[in-house]
Amino acid sequence: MNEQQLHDKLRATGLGGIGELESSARDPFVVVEASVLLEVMAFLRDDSETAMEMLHNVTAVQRETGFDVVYHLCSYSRHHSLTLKVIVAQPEGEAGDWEPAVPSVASVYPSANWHEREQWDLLGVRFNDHPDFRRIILPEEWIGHPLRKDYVYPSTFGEIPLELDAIPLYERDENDPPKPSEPRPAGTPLTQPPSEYSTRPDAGGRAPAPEKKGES
Amino acid sequence: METLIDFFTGTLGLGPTLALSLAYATAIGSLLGFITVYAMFAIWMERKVAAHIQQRFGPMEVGGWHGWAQSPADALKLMFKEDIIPSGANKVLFWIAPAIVFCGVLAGFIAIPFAAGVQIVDIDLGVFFIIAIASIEVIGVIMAGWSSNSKYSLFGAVREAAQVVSYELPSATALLAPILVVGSFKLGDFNTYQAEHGWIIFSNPFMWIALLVYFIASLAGCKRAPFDLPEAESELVSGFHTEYSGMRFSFFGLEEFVSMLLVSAITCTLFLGGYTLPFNFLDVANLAAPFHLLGVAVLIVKIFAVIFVQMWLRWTLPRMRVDQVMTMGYKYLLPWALFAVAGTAVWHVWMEG
Amino acid sequence: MGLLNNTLPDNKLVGAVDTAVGWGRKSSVWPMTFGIACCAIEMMAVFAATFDLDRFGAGIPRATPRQSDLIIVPGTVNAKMAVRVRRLYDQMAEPRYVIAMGACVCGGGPYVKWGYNTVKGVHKIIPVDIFVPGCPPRPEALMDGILKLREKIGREAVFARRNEANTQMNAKYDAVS
Amino acid sequence: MGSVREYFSNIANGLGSTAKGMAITLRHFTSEPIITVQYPKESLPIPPTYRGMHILEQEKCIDCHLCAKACPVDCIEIESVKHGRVLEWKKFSIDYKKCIFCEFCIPPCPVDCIHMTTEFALATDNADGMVEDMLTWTGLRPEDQAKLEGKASPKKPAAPAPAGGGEGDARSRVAAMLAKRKKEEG
Amino acid sequence: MEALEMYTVDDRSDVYTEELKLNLGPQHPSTHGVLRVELSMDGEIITASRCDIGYLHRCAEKIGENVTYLQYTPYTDRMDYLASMNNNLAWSLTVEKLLGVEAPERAQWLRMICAELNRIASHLIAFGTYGIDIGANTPFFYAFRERESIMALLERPSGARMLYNYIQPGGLRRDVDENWVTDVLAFCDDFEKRWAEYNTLLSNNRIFIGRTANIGVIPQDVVYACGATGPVMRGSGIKWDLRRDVPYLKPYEEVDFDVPVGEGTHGTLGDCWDRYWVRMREMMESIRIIRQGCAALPGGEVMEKVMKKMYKTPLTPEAGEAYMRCENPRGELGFYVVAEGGTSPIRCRARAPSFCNLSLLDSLLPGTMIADAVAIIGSLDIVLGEVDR
Repeated sequence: MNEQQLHDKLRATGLGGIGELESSARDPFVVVEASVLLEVMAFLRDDSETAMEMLHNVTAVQRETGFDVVYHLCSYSRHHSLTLKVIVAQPEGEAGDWEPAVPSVASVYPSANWHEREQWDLLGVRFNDHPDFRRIILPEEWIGHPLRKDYVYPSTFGEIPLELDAIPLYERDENDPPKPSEPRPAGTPLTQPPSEYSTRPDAGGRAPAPEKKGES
Repeated sequence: METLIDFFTGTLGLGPTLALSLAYATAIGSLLGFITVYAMFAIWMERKVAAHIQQRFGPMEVGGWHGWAQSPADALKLMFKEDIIPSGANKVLFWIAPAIVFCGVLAGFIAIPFAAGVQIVDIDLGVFFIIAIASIEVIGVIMAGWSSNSKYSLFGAVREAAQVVSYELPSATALLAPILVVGSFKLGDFNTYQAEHGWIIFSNPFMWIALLVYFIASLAGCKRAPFDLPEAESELVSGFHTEYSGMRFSFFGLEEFVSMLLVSAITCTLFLGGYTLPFNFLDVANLAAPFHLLGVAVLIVKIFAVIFVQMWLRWTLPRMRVDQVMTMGYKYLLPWALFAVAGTAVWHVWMEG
Repeated sequence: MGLLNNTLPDNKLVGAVDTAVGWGRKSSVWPMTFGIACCAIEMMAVFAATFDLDRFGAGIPRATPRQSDLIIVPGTVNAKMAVRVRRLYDQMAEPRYVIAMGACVCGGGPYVKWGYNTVKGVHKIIPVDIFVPGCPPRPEALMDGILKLREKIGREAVFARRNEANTQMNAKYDAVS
Repeated sequence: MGSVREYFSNIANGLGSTAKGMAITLRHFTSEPIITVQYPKESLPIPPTYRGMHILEQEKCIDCHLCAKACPVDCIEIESVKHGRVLEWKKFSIDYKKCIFCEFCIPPCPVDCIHMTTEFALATDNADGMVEDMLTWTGLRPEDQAKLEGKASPKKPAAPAPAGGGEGDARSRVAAMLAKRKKEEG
Repeated sequence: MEALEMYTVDDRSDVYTEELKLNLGPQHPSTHGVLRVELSMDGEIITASRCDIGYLHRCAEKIGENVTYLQYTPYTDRMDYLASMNNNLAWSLTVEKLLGVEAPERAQWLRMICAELNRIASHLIAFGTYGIDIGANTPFFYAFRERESIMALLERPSGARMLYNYIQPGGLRRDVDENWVTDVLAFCDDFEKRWAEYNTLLSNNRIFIGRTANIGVIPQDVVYACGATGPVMRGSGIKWDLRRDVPYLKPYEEVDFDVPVGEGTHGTLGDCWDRYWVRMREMMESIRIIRQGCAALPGGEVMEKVMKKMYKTPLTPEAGEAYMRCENPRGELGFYVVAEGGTSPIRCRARAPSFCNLSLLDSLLPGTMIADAVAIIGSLDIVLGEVDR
């Protein structure tokens, strides 16, 4: 079954909140409402015709207007696959550390458990009622979500220097021991300035504009 | 041993007690010297055998030809390593464990006859004395495992206790077969019997089963080849000697090779004709005084053949799991050992009868 | 130990002991089976048959830090792994040597610009004896590094690593572990 | 009965497979050739396309910084003063602490003056000893001064004095390789 | 008989036993890298296990957003560093799908041959280290002997021994030299003899079978539930291989090979031995593919002409996204790239097969012993560079 027939079957179920099939993209995808996501997933998995046995990949993408979470489903017995998208627009009010929330599909596809924990860990997308919701890759006490566009690179993690030209520990002299980085109070945005001799991307942690590097 | 005592009392004219103690001192001193030199050679041999099986060279650059000075270099380095006693460790047990392990195995060499007169004491219960003394080593290993306050070494020690204790049963039963044939426990009698009647291994077909069972049980006894569970390299990091470093660790390394020597010596003496050649070729047992030391050379050649088979097995077979080791010990080795002993008895009664 | 540390006069006898012990240590450097990333595969190739490290006596990789003299750090050390590397280094028995294998641990390597959680060079957390750059360095390059380390060990005095300067330097590291 | 048959088949299978395995290891022990390459004495043949240490043909270089821009880790630093067409070289260093030998700096060069040799032995013991300088001469050569003052430059062959580096270390080997490569082209 | 019952201790309520917390720590001979598994043990039996990964997290996806498309190829090498040719292939195909470009004919055939050679090298390491996990040290050295010849073969065209950066978007870095193909065929003939040797040494060894049969059994629904792919999926009897079912390279359609599947020869279907045996048979399938590939290798260009300029000015594909799945030795590696016109994508996600295969571990370990835990981790054949990215 190709994407179009899959989309018609989805529409046939009568569930609201299923958007148009975006067939112009290389991988046609269907935009789905966050509220109806679980039923759509359960239907796609249990229906004998679609038989989407495996959730191949869960990805969160940060765009200017907000986040969209992309689910790639694939069926091994029927040789077809489908992409679902949940778009979470960023309300104008919050800035900085706003965390989009999407229901977790770990109950339908257990493989989503680790994928969602990784998206939370790296991008800060919260998945509601997830069985075991904590960071998977970064250390527990890590501040911030690195893949955010406005992420500021930390200069130390606890005592460990993370900068290129940080002073090796054995060259530090006793009389001015390194100031332990005081823990950031919860809720305050991550704004500590990069230290002066860091070769980190310019202030604010924003990646340098591409034309500075590539264009000649 | 008697010749030494006569030498001290006769030529040097010392009192009997002084002569006795001097004789024992020289005998045990030479035994210790032989064992350390043997251990260094065996470690080098193991690395070369492993290397050539794996199509590489093994130690080459250290010392002259083919890296002969590799083991002395290891020993020298280990001597000057920092001796770490972990903070949470039980100091006394941690300190004494390697000594007990090494003494347990070393004591077994008292009863081994290297040549006609060359034996420290020909103990009446020779065979069972060696097996009993060699099991003291388990106490040392459990001490090491428990006292070094690390979970991996505790696992190693507990596995060691389960394995070695349960493998003494089949090894002792398997040794009953040659004892039946010779009729005495004294190791000296084994050599004299095999001088006249030829090697025990050829005396009856069941002896081959007894030899195989004893060989496998002895592998488990000295934690080698498929049974190296107590210091399983890939599971328990380094088993019971995880926390040992420097000279203490070298004792454990030495102990493994010395117990291999002890076990091979027993196999050769009981099954493969001690220091006698196959058809009593040169009648080595009762040669003239200086030449009877040829027996030592014969025994050492046989020992190194058995040790080569042990090394060869180590670099071929994977490791067994703890419960598989137990099932093999009780379900496979013990019944076959009993079968071999029964077979030998029936065979000899039927042959004499 | 204190007495022996710094009161040894430099004369023929002490010199001879230094060279003898130096030869012993040099010709039996036992590395640790410690693999982090791609350089660990090239380190395994050095132990394998084609580039046999056992020829220099360094062929028994010990699994525990207690019995190994040399820790080859092959692969990127990130913030979460740095504490473990530091603890491994502390657990090693004293005359211990470190080889930083690979560009990641020599000075950042491929993750030098955008790596937010990688330690740019393991010499920032443990004192390194020999740097072997390359991504990953050829097995021959690592053997070249090990040969240079052997020469360095051979020249060292017996108690060089136990004097005050070394212990103070290590004390400064306690902050991390 | 099944377990008794399985008991004996276990024994037969165990002994049989052990014997076959030991036969293989014995064959390797006795007859298989040893494949070790004894490194300091011999070395594996390295193909010419191997990505090792860089070489710079300084005369051709026009200081266009394209190779520095193409590097994903920015490990090439170039400093030179332009006097019209003549270049006064200050620094052309590659930081092998960062270089990942990905060969992206070779194709963009318009005059094709940077290449990768098969030199790999870069082990050193000081932390910033891994910044290798690729220049064979710094500042202005005599014929550059002559060109600057407009005089006809004397036609003596350029004798690039290899800067620094004893016999043993990587720089001198690279310089020797540069000379050999020039002989092949010339 | 009831006198006997008196002595057996039925209820262990008064017997005080304590759970032992064991750390199969980041530095452990058999965790295939820096994986930490927190085990709580009751004696030798594991009662609960929890994986702790992230010790080799190298910000691959953040770098993806800051580096141009061509410059990201060496970083894909370093994800699954045992099969870096397959990673390059997946990344190049994703970028080509994004740009709508097709690699030339000869490049596609050479890509298939190099990817299969790298698959054999990766399976050889899996075979060698699995032997060490179970305790047999010699197969590791024989496996590395073959791997050295493969690395020498792949070194000639690409220039590096392990992290090749050879397959780049649009084709290949450079063409292979003339007697490369004959050397590859010579390697294939020699490899078949060695392969038979491995089987007698390890695969059919009674102790090895005892250690791996009936251990770590993964039923098929758990495979789908946890998203395990590749040899782990085929070991449980699911006959699926992307190279045959969703051919992402044209040459895979013209080459005939079959997909080895676990049959439960020793013990139940889906145990460690089946996964190991699937990998061993896949090596022989790859040899068949390479032979047919070398026979049908067409001539011609190796790099797409329009893409040659990417070395000078970075590629700038127009806005869009692409998701491409390729069959890696460890499973299906998927790259999901979202581009918005710049020289580097705004999101570059790698779906790593080892990451999903490892999520199986927490459900497999409880109830086994440490020796089995080591065997199970070895049979999943995970690479931490890919798990943590």
